Amino acid sequence: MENYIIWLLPLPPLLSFFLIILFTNKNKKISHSIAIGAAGLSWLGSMAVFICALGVKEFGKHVYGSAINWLPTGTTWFKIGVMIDPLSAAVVFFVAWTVLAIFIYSVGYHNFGQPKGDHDIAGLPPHGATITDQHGHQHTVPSIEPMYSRFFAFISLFAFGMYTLVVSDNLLTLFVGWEIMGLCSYLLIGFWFGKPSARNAAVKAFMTTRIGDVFMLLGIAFIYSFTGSLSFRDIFKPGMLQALASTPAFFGLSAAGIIGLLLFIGTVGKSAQWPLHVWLPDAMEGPTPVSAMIHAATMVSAGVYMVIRMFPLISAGWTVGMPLNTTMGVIAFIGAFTALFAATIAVAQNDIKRVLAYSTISQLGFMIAALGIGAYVAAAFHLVTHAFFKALLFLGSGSVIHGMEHGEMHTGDHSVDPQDMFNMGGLRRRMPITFWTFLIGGFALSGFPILTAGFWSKDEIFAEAFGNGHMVVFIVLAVAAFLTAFYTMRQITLTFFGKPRTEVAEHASESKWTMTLPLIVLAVFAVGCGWVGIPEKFPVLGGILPNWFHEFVGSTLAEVPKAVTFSWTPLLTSLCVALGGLFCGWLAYRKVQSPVEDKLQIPLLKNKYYFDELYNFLFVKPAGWFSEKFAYLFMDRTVIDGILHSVARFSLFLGGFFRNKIDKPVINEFIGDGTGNVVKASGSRLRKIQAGRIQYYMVASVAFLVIFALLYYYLIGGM
Amino acid sequence: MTVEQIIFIITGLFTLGSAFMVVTTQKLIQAALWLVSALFGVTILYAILQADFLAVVQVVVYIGAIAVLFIFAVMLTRKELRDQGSQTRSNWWIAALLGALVLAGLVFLIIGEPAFNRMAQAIPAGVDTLRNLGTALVSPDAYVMPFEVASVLLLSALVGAVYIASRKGEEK
Amino acid sequence: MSIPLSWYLILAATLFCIGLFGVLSRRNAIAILLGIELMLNAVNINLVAFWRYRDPAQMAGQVFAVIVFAVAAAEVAVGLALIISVYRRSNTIVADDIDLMKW
Amino acid sequence: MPFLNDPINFIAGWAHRVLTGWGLVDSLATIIIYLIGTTILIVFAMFLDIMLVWVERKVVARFQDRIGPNRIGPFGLIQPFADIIKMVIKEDITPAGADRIVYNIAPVLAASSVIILWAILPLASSIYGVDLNVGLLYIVAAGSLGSLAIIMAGWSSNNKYALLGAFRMVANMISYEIPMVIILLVPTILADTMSIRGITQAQSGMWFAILSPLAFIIFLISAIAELGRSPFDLNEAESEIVSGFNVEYSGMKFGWFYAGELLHAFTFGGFIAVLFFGGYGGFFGLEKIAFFAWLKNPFIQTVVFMAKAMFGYWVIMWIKYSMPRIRIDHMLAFNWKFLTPLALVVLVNTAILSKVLVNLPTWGYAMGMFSSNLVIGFITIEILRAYGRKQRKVEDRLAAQVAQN
Repeated sequence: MENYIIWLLPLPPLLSFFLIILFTNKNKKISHSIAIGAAGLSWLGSMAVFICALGVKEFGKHVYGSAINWLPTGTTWFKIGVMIDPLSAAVVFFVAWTVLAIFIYSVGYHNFGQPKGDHDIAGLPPHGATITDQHGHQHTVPSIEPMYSRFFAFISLFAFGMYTLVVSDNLLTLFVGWEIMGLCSYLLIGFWFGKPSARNAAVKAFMTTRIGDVFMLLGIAFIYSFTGSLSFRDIFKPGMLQALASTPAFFGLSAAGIIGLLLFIGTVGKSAQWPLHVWLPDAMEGPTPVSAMIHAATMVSAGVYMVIRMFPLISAGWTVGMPLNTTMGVIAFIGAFTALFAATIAVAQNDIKRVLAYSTISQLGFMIAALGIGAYVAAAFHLVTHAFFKALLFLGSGSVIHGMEHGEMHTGDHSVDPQDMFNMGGLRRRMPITFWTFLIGGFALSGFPILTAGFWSKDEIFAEAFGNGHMVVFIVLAVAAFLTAFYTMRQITLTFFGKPRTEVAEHASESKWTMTLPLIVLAVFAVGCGWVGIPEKFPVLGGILPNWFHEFVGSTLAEVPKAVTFSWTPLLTSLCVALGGLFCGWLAYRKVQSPVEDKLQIPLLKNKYYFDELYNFLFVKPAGWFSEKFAYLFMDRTVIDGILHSVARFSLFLGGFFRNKIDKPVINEFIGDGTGNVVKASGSRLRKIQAGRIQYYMVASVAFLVIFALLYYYLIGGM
Repeated sequence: MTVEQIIFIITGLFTLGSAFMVVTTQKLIQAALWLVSALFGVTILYAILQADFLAVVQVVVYIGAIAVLFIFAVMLTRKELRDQGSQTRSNWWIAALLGALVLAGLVFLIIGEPAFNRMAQAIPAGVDTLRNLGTALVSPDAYVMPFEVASVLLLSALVGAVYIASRKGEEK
Repeated sequence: MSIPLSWYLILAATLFCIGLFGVLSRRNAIAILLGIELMLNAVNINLVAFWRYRDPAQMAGQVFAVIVFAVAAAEVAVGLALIISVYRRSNTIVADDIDLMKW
Repeated sequence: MPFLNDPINFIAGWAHRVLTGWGLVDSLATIIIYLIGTTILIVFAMFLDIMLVWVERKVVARFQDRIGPNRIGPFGLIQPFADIIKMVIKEDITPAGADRIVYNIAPVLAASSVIILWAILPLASSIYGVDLNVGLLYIVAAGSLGSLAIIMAGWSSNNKYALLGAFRMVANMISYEIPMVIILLVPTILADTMSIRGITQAQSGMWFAILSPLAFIIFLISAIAELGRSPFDLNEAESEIVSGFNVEYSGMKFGWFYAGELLHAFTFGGFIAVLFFGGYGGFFGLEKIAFFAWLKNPFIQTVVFMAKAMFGYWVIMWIKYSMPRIRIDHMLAFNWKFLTPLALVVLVNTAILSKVLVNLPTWGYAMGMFSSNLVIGFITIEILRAYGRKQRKVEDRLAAQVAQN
């Protein structure tokens, strides 16, 4: 039964998408009921599958799944199907929770239940509505999003894409889900398409991820041409992997290496790794639930999920302890570099969401790096915990922004940027629930020891990197982790501690329950989900709870990886960087009142190492020049237009010739008019016969009858 | 010349004379009534031919229904009851010529065929022609198909006549 | 029993030709239908006469006569309905004046 | 005694012998005897007709609580002859603009369309004009001649009331011919013949009125409509169209119409007797007992037939003098929406049951037929009641609306 329930997991969001788009888009309440109901159904199915999977012994060897024949390819069939193995079970678990939480959160975020805005137009964020209370006072209150139903339709489709991707048992449907998410990210980042920045961000996200997707498609094509199948189960057969690993391809890499590299470029795009990281910070232009959706629950997780999924291929021919092969080396390098690189940028950002965006890039770099050094389970573990606490942080930041906007409404001061952390401060009193949950999320991100989930997953990465001797990666990641704790504490300090720095922050207020409830739920997971993966050798705590996650997810691989030997060095490092970072962050920013006092507002970091400008100079400008000068002016206007014009002139001449010399005299006058005239003349003479008088006809027919009878009798009958 | 022949000749002359009046009389109502008289002559011919059923049906259908319908139609299609002008076309002589030609040809053919000089045999005793006719009309071996088709034809004629003659749709 | 078949046939032929003359010479559409009725009756006389003079046990002649009755009734019903309809529209039943279909 | 047992053939045989003795050829003698027989039959019918004038006037007087003719002759029996004299000596008017020939033929045709019915009416087992095997259709054919006569009268009078009366009459007759033809098939099925004598003989054991009372009632109604008598006397309708088709006729020409109508009514009484009450016979097998053998005597049978016919005639008169006239649209609706469907149902019922019950004894057959008719009648009445209730409700609502406004 579980084999078939899986098919149904992606279905409700899709149905919800079509229902809302086609039928209910006028009614906001029905629309969000449908969307949340669909997300709830998928959540229910996911939990059912997950719980069933928990009950199966050695689940990695007895996965759920079914497949159908889809496309005949010669004598065989191209099969598509669904599969839930331990890895996808873990992923589907966090996807279901975060998606449901984000859906519910969106109801509050888009001000459901508030009046329609005074000047709101579709395509721009709502500006607020003026109401008059019973005492006659005028208040400005938040107004409902004009494209409310459309938003729920899009995120439903987004959820459909993610579920499809997770339950796929082959690269093709995975890619389909992948691309649907690409489309949805475009639609949702550009949800407020009235803002030029949102438009540009949407295009940028779409174009940047496209680069990765093209390479990924190449990888898929390569793998299909090599193996004749896209099904994971076929590809990951030991014999097949062996063959892939031993077949040399280009650049001195094996086929497996090339394929792994190509697919990894897809991940680089999707999960915003250097050098394709530039779209993700800009994607903050979308509504905050979308940011949470993209950066926590679905899109970037999908990239990491895919590369984890393809780990057997990437690591084909490699075993623990061996030096990394080229592909893994590249992956480890990019992951570690991105982790550090993004963390440094995050330190200098003032926008509350941008800090989180760079932190996401950085954390994804952690996972990629972990995978690159072969720490399969650690990468998956960090993926899960990160999804929870990052979703929590984004939703929390959305709540903060919402609170700030509320303050703006109250004061009527619209010059204050509600996302700038230097305009905040002291919000812990105004927004206690948001503060506590945000604090939990931030500590989890920083890896606050013992309590939070982030500590355990990050610690595992450190342990793996140290235990397997990848010291460069270990050190880089440690620095990155320190920076992470630092900028997290900077953010929390600037936002919640101290005194309100603006009047707006003074009047900020706590959000509604639809927004805080998901925060609380996610906070629980941000704390609790780390405890399923405590290493067994860990002092004091180890062994109280079994290292369930390691065994469960590890069983996905043909050869269950051994837990790394316990060592104090990474643990102490982890403790130091986390606590140290937090402490430094608090110390440095508890007195800071304005950006001027911030010592870290270095232009290089502030401007993200000038990557946008670099890309602009390297790619956008030349492309613009090329299309303007070469394609338009030379190719199009001169060459192609010239050819076309001469063809047209020739045709004109030819047409004139035919018309004047052949068509007019011969066909028109002789054949056309001549036939007509002949017919007309004969008709006008013959029409007298048709008198319309019945008796003429009768007389004529009887007369002919008589004549023919006489003829017959005398000519034939008489013989 | 036997009595039967005399009766036949009288009936025939009566029929043909009435028919001639039908096509020549100037008053249409009288033409219709002459038609009744001609049809009555035909009825007598049926009786002489011992086709009792047809004789009676001739009266019921032709005189009782068709002739009455004609009279109705004549009355309904004029503004005053009197007829005006000639009822005959100017080139009636062509029609007369054609009719005479056809008649001459037919008579020539009939007289030239010796088989047509036969006399009727007495209907054998025990042959109930009425019962035979009834059986033939509804027997699947015989004429049930034409009979049913004819009844469908009558139904469609009924519907069609009602539709055509109804005033609906003409009211402005 | 003493009447030859040819008498009936000649009578029927004459009746038919009178009807034909009526159809071809009358101006009034109803009169044309009257002529048609005469022609149909002539046909019926032939049918019944052949039935009587060939084999009275074979009912084909009478059956066909019955069907001719039905056809005649249908024809008169529809024909007269058409004529009345035409009269309502164009106020005439002179066949030569009803020439909408000419040329 | 041959004369007493078969008077007609006895006299005919005697006359034939006389004529051939005079030297006439055989066939000519036969024709002369037929002509004489026809004349006698017509004279008998006309004499009866004259007496019917007296009967009619007496009965209507009694219905209207009067005495009726009583001055001339015993019980006023000579009164009709006085009427005839009056009519004959009246001025015979032909209106200006009338179609003279048609105008004069019409009354003759009207009377003769009735008289030809007597050709097939069997007065006794051996006294009848002709035994046609299509007798029942002959009744219908004669009826259509009657309608032709009325049209001729109405049209040729050059009078709009006359023409209106003729139109109404034709609508009436043509409509009611349909249930009549349908219901005439019921006796045909029951007797397995269309011959009037055959139908009479088939009823020697059981009257068809008992086997199919509904058929009898339908035939009675459509016969009255065919006669054009009240409540279906729309062709005359003195209060509306003066006197209908015969408004221009005077003197003996009117007399022919009048006589024709009376004789027509009596003739239909006779047909009711023949078709549904056993005609000259129908003693439920009584005549088979030796003691009642005298019932088979032709003179006795004639008396029995006349008595039954007179009863039918009396019923028709009863209805005529008790019922008001109904409107023409009601009359047509009654025919097309009620009588014709009912006649079809009765016909189908009879056709099926006569095959189903064929093996039962006479009393079982009769019981089955009778009870099936009762069931159909009950259902019909229930349907009518429901329809009436609905109609009354609609009318009440309309009345309420009118009252409100």
